[in-house]
Amino acid sequence: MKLKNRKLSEDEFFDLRKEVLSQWPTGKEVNLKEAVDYLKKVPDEMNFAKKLKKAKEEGITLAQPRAGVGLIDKHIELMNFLSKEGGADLLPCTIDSYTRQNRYKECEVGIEDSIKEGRSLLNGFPAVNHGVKGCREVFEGVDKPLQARHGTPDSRLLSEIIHASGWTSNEGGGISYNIPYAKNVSVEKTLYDWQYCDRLAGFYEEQGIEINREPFGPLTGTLVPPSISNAVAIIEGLLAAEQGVKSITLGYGQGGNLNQDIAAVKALEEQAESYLKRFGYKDCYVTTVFHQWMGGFPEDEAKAFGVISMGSMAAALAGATKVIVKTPHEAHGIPTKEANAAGIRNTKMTLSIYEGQKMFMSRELEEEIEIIKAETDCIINKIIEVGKGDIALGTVKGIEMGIIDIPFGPSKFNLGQMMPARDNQGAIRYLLTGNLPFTNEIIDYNRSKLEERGRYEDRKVDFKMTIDDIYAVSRGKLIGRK
Amino acid sequence: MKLKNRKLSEDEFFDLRKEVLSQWPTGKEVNLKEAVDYLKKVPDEMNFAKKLKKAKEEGITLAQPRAGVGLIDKHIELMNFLSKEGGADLLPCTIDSYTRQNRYKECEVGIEDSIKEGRSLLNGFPAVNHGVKGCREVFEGVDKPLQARHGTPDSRLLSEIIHASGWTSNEGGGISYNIPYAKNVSVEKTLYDWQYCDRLAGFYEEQGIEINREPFGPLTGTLVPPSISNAVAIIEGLLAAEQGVKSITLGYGQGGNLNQDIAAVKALEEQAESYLKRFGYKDCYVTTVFHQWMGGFPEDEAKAFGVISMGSMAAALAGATKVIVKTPHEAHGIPTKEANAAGIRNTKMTLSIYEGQKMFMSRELEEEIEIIKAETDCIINKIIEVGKGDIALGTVKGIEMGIIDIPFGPSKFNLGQMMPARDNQGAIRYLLTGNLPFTNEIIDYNRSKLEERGRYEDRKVDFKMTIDDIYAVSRGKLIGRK
Amino acid sequence: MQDKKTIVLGVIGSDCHAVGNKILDHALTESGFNVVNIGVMSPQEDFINAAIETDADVIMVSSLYGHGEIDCRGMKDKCLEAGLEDVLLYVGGNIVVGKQEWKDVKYRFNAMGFDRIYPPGTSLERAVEDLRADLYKDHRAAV
Amino acid sequence: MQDKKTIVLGVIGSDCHAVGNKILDHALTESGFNVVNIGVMSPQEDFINAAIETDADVIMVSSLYGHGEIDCRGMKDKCLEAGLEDVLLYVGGNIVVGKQEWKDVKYRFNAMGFDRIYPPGTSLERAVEDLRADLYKDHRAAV
Ligand code: B12
Ligand code: B12
Repeated sequence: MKLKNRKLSEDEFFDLRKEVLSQWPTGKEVNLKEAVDYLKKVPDEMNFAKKLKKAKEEGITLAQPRAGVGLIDKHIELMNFLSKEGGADLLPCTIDSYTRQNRYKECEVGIEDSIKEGRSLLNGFPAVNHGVKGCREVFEGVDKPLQARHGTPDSRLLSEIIHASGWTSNEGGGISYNIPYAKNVSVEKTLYDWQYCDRLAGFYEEQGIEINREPFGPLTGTLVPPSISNAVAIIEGLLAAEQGVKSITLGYGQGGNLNQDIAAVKALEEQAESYLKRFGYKDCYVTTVFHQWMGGFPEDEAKAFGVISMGSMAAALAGATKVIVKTPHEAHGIPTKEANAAGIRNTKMTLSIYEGQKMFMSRELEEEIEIIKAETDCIINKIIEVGKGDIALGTVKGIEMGIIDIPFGPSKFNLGQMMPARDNQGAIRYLLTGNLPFTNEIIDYNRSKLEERGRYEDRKVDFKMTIDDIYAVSRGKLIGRK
Repeated sequence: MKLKNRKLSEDEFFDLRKEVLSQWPTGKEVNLKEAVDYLKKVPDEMNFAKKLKKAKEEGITLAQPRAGVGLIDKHIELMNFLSKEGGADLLPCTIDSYTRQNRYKECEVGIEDSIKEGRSLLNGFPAVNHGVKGCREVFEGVDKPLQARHGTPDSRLLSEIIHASGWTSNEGGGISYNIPYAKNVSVEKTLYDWQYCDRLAGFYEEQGIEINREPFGPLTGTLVPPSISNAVAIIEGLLAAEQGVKSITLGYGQGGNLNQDIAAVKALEEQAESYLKRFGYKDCYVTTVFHQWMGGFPEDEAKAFGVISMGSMAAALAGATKVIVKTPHEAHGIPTKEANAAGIRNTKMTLSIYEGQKMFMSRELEEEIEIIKAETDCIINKIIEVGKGDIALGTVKGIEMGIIDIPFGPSKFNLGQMMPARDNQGAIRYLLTGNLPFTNEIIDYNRSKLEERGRYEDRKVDFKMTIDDIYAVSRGKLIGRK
Repeated sequence: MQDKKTIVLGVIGSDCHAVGNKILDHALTESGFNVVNIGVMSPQEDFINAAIETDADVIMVSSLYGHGEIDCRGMKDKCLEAGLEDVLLYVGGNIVVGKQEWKDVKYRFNAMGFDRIYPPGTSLERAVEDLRADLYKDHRAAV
Repeated sequence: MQDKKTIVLGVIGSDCHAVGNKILDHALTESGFNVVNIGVMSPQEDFINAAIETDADVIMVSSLYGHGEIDCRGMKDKCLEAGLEDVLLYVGGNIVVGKQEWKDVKYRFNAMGFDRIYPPGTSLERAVEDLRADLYKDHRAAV
């Protein structure tokens, strides 16, 4: 493995491919030629990339839930329920945690036990074990485009199987599916493995089949400052583009301050376009995804609905192409299909009220966009610098150095010296910048915003603030006031 | 009865009072002197006017439900449930429909039947029948300020009883509790009767007791253009101020277009202040109330929660002093106390997320404020003109002439020639202006906004649009597209 | 062409909800019925008098505000007394207080002599269909 | 002053939820306990080895992601085998798949040998109180 940010040659790709497909017996089911033929027959309205493009052109925001259970028939039932009773516009297949760790043997046990006990013991759909046959059964049993949503550091085999099965979108990326989801996996390794997944999508693109790729925007979902997640999203977008990916959906997890949330989505879209152009990727189509609140949820369902609607509104007003939907069961556990559908209906109601309504430009919005862009530029430029122009190498080094530092990231490769907190309006700011390559101006700006809150609450600006902020939403507030 | 917009003299007031108190036996229970003593002992946090003032100063939005049942103990239980389980900041006593028609005998039957059947057969709390004794029992049994909310054309006796019982706020007004709520009651009569209610509040003010008065903002709750409801609110505010009312809460019912909703609240507050000043009422304290969507609701509770949150968010961003809360049962019937509390919790969650966040000024917001103000000025100035400077007389004449014309108002005194519809962004515009005294510019502006939608949908701009718009929200959309 | 059937339309009791009434009027008229709209806040007597005067085929009662159950009591008897045994009695809106089991509600109003009882959220198409089915034996369109 | 008690803290199985773990670490340390945090994605063995090495008084298992029931099976037996019969076993987080009846969940984990089982949304104060009650007979503060 020699990581470098350049498109894998066909030889390299097909070499790696042999090994990948042998990781589990179902790998044998993947026949690229046959898959291309299969995908060519997928109608436009079942293609994820095309549906996103259409939505963006029409200026509407689509709703997509998260959901997945262990068995094929149950999963199909679940998907159709969410489509019909919920009104989902796009469907997910949330993959179980064993598959995410490539522990397919344990999946096998989980599948068997689920059959025996008549309830899903797996927290998602084990797509690799079900293979192309099973995954096509799902695809052919539903009426909306499908995407795999997981959190898998090495999802090469998974990607092979899902795309060959007509699932035209794959979530993840070498940073976003590592730092928040893994402990011991090196960044070099995940970047390399995700190059493969991107190359696979790029390969299909070369055959005229549009495959959508979506870096996981919210990261740890916990007080992530927009410039951190935007920088990661843009970097992963650039890495994907290098491998030939054309349909790129960049994500952002709601922070809670409306002005900041809208600024973040606007900054993300604009900067992504401009970086793609700067690096010469000309025909990429960028869409955006807004994640409803990704941190700890309130237990009360009425309050949870408030948090859900609030996310839908922000998504609509920001003009995001799609929104990922939470459910009233979020604080408790994996939702029933009814709770999941209720979350979608709530979301769709809010989205359709705000259909066609956008947040208008104000001085404050402009300012927030500027600060997010400035911070993001600092990060990305430094990553390029330490990578000596290679953004993949720069990322490996940059994470080590703390140029990218993800709050509460479980990975041992994450520096963990950055600490966020909310300012007096609830916007997420940098409490400690750790090794983030910010200018003094930016550091002072963040500090002064937090000092303002400190004065208002008559408290010290310290880690206690962060902790209080982490709990706040689940306790019915945005800001963890003293 | 000779209506005139001038403060009732003490003689006139006490003359009328004799007759008022004799309308039902409980009238005898009201002793103004004793009531003043009672009210002087009401602690600040139980005074409606003071709590509103404090909220406005702190920049927060309070949540108030609607609720009322027939029997005293059940009503106290309900109030405490909404305060404790819902987190209501202010409490209501929604008055039943017989009391609203001064049909106290039927109330008596309703109370007896409710006792017999063990469930409330009345759709609200019959405060007059329960008298000062019963109403004080309620007041002393709850922990938040109380307001009567009703829809009573002649609420003079009701007002006497509730204020003497420690309820420090009264909703209603001579236009807003007539046109949407009555069929045959003359405007002259209701204006006159509401002068009495205002004079009563003014009397208490003279004794150093702050009583809050709130004209009913949303009127018929159905596609009311902001300038209509703002004009009515401001006029009722001026009429109240003349009678000595100092704490005035002006209301607006959510339309659904965020920009228009926020503009409406801002225009309302600013114009009210400036009209009050213009007419020499100097020490009034104006607060605002935002009503969550007042039209037909979706039946699905998940969707209803979406509509509810959307209203809370607009209220918070508009900086309204309080928001009136709907419930997930709205489309079905009077809510259970659990559903009501759930509506409040949902609202409070959304409000606290947006606490301290306001909508920033944009060119579009400025423009919308300007158009609402211009329309409102046309109406109010014409009312003053036809009243030859007397705004009470002008109102009577103005309604007759259609200078004020409330869509779908059941009153036979309402002209009913104005017709509203939504524009392409969902803002409520004038489809037919009837006899509204608008400039050609305003008429053209409204027309062009609707023509834009007509072109977009390729349809005629006509009453079919209005009908489709009326159903839209209950069907999960804001705009009733073709 | 069949002859136009006449419907007396109104909102019963002290109920001021006017929007549905105005739309029903509009829609039924558009569907070819002769609509006699007595409007909101109408006592039972006004429905019955209007039905007699106009030789109506159907009385459509709306009740939204929750007192419907009280307001509709005895209406069928009054119709019978007035010789309106052939006039159909429809009721719809939010006819009881609160969100109740629909089966029970329907049962209670059936027992009170109503021919058709509609839950909240009933579409106009549904009402028009039922009217046609009830009024024209061959179920053909009204006009 | 009583001696500091030692707690082994970690998130079991393939579970990557790190936020609660970091906060528990911080809060328990602040409350005067000696915290040995083995972090996320920890197999049963890591908990047990850490407990042996540090002579721990309590093992606090977190499970958030839904596979807690599978991941915790047999843990008590392994503790006994390792001679940790006196070490208390706590578990908390979102320990089962979905929103289930808490009574049943508690019963199942009790049967698996856990001493204290916490539902979603448990406050840190509650956990600290229980620790003090279980570890110090006189229920006094830990420091
Ligand atoms: C943030 C989050 C994430 C982040 C985690 C980032 C990170 N690395 O930490 C991301 C987005 C990566 C994520 C991923 C996943 N998540 Co997640 N996640 C959440 C969420 C929203 C908040 C968790 C959190 O940080 N809360 C804040 C902290 C402070 O609270 P806490 O974690 O609950 O811990 C406190 C208490 O539980 C208690 N406690 C915890 N353990 C113990 C132990 C003892 C002994 C005691 C006394 C107390 C105690 O004290 C802690 C501190 O106060 C929850 C739902 C929720 N709670 O709202 C879902 C949730 C935990 N996740 C869930 C799932 C399923 C997943 C995924 C498997 C799949 C998916 N749907 O994407 C993956 C996990 C992959 C994996 N291998 O683990 C489910 C679990 C379902 C279930 N149990 O039925 C939840 C409940 C959401 C849901 N309803 O579906 N998740
Ligand atoms: C707008 C509204 C108001 C406006 C009415 C303005 C006006 N003058 O028209 C205002 C704000 C003034 C108002 C006042 C009150 N309202 Co109101 N109001 C509503 C609301 C939100 C919408 C009603 C509406 O216009 N819908 C749109 C129209 C098109 O639909 P519709 O009225 O349902 O009519 C359609 C169908 O029902 C059907 N239909 C109706 N009748 C019939 C008959 C037949 C035979 C058929 C086939 C079909 C049919 O066809 C109609 C056209 O499509 C409803 C709740 C809801 N539905 O969301 C509450 C609601 C009807 N109101 C209610 C109440 C209690 C009141 C008040 C008593 C007290 C209060 N809480 O303020 C007062 C009434 C005072 C009085 N004396 O009547 C309750 C009734 C409770 C119950 N039944 O248990 C409701 C259900 C709200 C609630 N959940 O509490 N209200």
